[in-house]
Amino acid sequence: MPVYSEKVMDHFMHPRNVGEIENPDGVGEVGNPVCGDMMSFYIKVRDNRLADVKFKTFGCGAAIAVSSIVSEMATGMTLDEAMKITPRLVADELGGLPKNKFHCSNLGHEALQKAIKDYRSKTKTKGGAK
Amino acid sequence: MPVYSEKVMDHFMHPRNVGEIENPDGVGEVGNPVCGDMMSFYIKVRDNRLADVKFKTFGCGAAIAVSSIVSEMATGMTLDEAMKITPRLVADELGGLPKNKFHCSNLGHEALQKAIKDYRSKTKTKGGAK
Amino acid sequence: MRMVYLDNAATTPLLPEVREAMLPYLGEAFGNPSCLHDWGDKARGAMEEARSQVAQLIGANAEDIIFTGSGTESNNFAIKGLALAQQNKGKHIVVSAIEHFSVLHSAKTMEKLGFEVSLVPVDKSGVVDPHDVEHATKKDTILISIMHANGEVGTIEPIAEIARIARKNKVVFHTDAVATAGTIPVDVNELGVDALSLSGNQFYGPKGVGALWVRKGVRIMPLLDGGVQEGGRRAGTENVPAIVGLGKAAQVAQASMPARIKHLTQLRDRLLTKLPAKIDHVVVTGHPKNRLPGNASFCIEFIEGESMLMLLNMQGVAVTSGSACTSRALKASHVLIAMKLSHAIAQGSLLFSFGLDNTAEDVDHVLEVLPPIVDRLRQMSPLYSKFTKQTKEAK
Amino acid sequence: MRMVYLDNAATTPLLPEVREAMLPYLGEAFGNPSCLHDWGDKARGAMEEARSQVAQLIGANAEDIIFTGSGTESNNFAIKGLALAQQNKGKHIVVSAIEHFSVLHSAKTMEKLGFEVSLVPVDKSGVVDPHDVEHATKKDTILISIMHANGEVGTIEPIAEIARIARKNKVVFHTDAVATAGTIPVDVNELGVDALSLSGNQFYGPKGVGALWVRKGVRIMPLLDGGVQEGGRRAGTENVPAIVGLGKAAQVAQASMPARIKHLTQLRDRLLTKLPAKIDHVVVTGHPKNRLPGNASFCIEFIEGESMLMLLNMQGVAVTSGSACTSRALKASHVLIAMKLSHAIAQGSLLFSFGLDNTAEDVDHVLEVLPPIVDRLRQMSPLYSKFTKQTKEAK
Ligand SMILES: Cc1ncc(COP(=O)(O)O)c(C=O)c1O
Ligand SMILES: Cc1ncc(COP(=O)(O)O)c(C=O)c1O
Repeated sequence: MPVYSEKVMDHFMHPRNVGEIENPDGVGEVGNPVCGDMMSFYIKVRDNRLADVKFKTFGCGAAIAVSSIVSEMATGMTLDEAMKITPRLVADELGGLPKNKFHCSNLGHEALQKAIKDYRSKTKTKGGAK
Repeated sequence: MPVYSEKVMDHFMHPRNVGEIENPDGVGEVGNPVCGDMMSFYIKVRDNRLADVKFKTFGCGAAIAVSSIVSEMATGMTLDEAMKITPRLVADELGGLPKNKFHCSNLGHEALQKAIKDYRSKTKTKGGAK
Repeated sequence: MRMVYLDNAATTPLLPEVREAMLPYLGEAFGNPSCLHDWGDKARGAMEEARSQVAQLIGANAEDIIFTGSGTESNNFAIKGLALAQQNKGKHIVVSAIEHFSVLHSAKTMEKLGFEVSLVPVDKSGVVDPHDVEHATKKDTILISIMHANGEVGTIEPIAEIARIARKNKVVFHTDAVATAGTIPVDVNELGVDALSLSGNQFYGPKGVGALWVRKGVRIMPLLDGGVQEGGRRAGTENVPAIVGLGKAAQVAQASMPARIKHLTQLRDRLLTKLPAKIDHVVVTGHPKNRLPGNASFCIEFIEGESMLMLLNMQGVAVTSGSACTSRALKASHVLIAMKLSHAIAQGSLLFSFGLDNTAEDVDHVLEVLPPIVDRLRQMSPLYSKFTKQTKEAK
Repeated sequence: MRMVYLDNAATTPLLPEVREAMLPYLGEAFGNPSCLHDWGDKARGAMEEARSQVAQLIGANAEDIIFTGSGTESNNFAIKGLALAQQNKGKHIVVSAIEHFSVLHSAKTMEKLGFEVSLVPVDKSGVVDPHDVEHATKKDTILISIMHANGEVGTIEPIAEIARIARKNKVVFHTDAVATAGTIPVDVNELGVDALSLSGNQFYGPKGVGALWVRKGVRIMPLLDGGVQEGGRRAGTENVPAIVGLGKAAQVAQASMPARIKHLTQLRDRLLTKLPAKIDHVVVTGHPKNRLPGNASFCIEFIEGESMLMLLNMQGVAVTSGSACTSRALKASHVLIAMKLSHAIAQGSLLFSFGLDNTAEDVDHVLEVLPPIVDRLRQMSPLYSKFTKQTKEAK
């Protein structure tokens, strides 16, 4: 097996928040099959906080664990807090990631940020936050 | 051990005709320490035949066995017969020699021929065969 | 838990009789074959017997077998050593796009040294078309290297036909037979090649040993310079126990090859036919017929290989995947891409490679544990949800 | 017949505990360390433990150890790989005249590829003068390689001093420690080198495995291209059992080094002092003090090595000789010639290399059986008869 931490294995085996949100407030998609990892994040926003975060991921164990932990970390955060989640933070939260998995699979924060930006751009055009 | 035939081993372990001849009729020396083999052949001639052949050899097992068998083959031969001993004949008589030993160590015939030539050149100057 | 090893393409276990044959050389018979005393003699004798055994396996003369440290070394030696030895005639090398990296990357190194390399394509089944090789061959072509079979998708290449082209053009022809020697019949003269690589750990012999056969009269430059071992063509104290093991493995392989092929083909065909019946959207990769007896390779659509492999491992099943994440090179298998599969599909590759110890129950175990794993990962997959939505919309 | 193995410089037997450590990896734990399943994990774990053990032996970081297939491969890798990686800075290489052929011939290969090679001489004891290295070093020197000790004559070189010169000149410095690692203390930082070769079969580890340590930050080109094993620096399925054995041998060597050195030094000194007392016209070769603990090397004048070696073998004694006839290259030892010994004397070389199993009785056995052999061959030797005649005449 790849040299994954216990936490990575736990999130890979029991990923939290898998799924889609019907009528999401924002959606973010990153990655591509060339690299081998693709993630779609779906968010529900209430009072400028992430009330619900769900994801779907195509990818290796690391990609799935990253998606899962990002969804868990982000849930309940304000949008600004969530925008500050970095790959380093994600990897630390997971107890580390193998070197060769760091870049390609550690895309969860990007997908989340994309979803938040999607939400923000929509609310801007609608003219006001929920 | 080098891949020597039984015959080579026999002649190496029990070399025939080792030694020098006092007042030899001919002496032949070949080889040098760079190559690793040196042979000195001493002959006694009676009625145009090799009545006695002795040798001293510095060298590997093959060189010693070659010297020994050449001395054995040559003893009793006429000088002309002895001059016809070739490296191939020597190697065959020994049941073969390892490839890398063929050239450098298979110098017995040369030493013998040199001794015969030495004898012939001396008798020429003295003006007649024994 | 039932433990099922289905990764025999990565490496095979040692046969007990091979291990037995090796043990004396890990014990009292530890001599160095170059040495001129009894210890050396014993080691040298055993090594030469092994050389004959390996030669027999491939219909060759023992003196033309050069022992190496791996299949990879054999391939590096062949590509670099043959190219350098023929460079006065030209600097062009032809290899297929699906060669093992030990061939492809060696060719790349030769490019850096001023050689030119042409990659011959393959069709959807991974087959090299001999005409393409002929097409790629130029006046200054000095070396063609096409593998006998690809270990990843199992496809067996038309080596004898390609050899005829090489011979017609007077080009030295090497084949990487690492995936075939000891597994299916390999005869250097029937194949008509000039050089051939093989490796011990692919047919129940030891790791750390391979061989390169080079036809008498074909020149090759050493890759490992130093002492005069292996006729001056491969320096270094010989790995006697491993060489002895390789010889024994070759002998056993030759004797039991028909039975082995029959056994492996049954297992392979069972999985090849039953898996696509159990799981939708599965692509069988490689040639449907001309394939290695133990090779059942697939791409499972919409999901990625490493995650399947990890979940299979949790169920005691050991397989491999040519997907980016497992290769550590983080690229989808160059073999599958050369076969024109999309990256998304190539990422879902799974290779089941059967060995002598496997049984029909092992196949059935896979058929039982894999479908729920695929389901689970597809439920997580954005590609799968897109696909199902599109299908619904299409209806 | 008493069997006395005194050729430990050629290869050593496996320690029983090393063999024990290897056996599981010749059995059930046969996995390929690159594979992402339990079999692969087990093999990888064992390999990484071995890497730590080898690193500890030489005071290095585990991640800087690259496993190879032999000392010869390590040396080829070092010379070729380091030179090619530094070639943008220059193309000049400095090596000593008494390096092992795996270094010398690799340097020769680099010459063919357009590099320039300088050979540094040695003195009569085989010692490299650091000033000569400094002298040979030029602006475009990119690599210096001087062996830690010469296995044939036992001389230990002043590596730390040479390393200072290399560092001052910003030149990468490699040392061939095949004859020393596991035998005497070797610490890469105390030595101050940038790269270091070692080999398993020199210190009671297995054949078929070596290592190259390369200091972090020093660039090296792979010798074996292919997969991403060993961090992409040495491709090929790893020889796990041999690697595990190397690790174990390193661990045991480190723990028992002082006792081993003491034991070997006693045996060596016994032979070094007693043999010349028993046989006339014997030259002790190598440095009188700074020499490998198990190395007692001589030249016996007026006779040739192979014939001595064969007759010793008949008496159960296994030794080696650097004579032309034993080398198969048909040249007298380049080491002895570099030490300014005449060809005639160099042809009479005999190397006794002691190992852990040897005893004082083994030395006494040699002292008993060798003199009659020498007598017998001298009686046959034209060189000896010339010498005795001259001596008589001189009187
Ligand atoms: C076709 C082929 N060639 C070469 C190799 C390299 O062999 P090794 O890793 O034993 O060096 C492999 C390995 O699986 C292979 O399948
Ligand atoms: C100093 C030195 N370097 C390199 C080697 C080569 O080692 P191997 O033959 O194990 O490849 C030897 C072998 O004895 C040696 O003594």
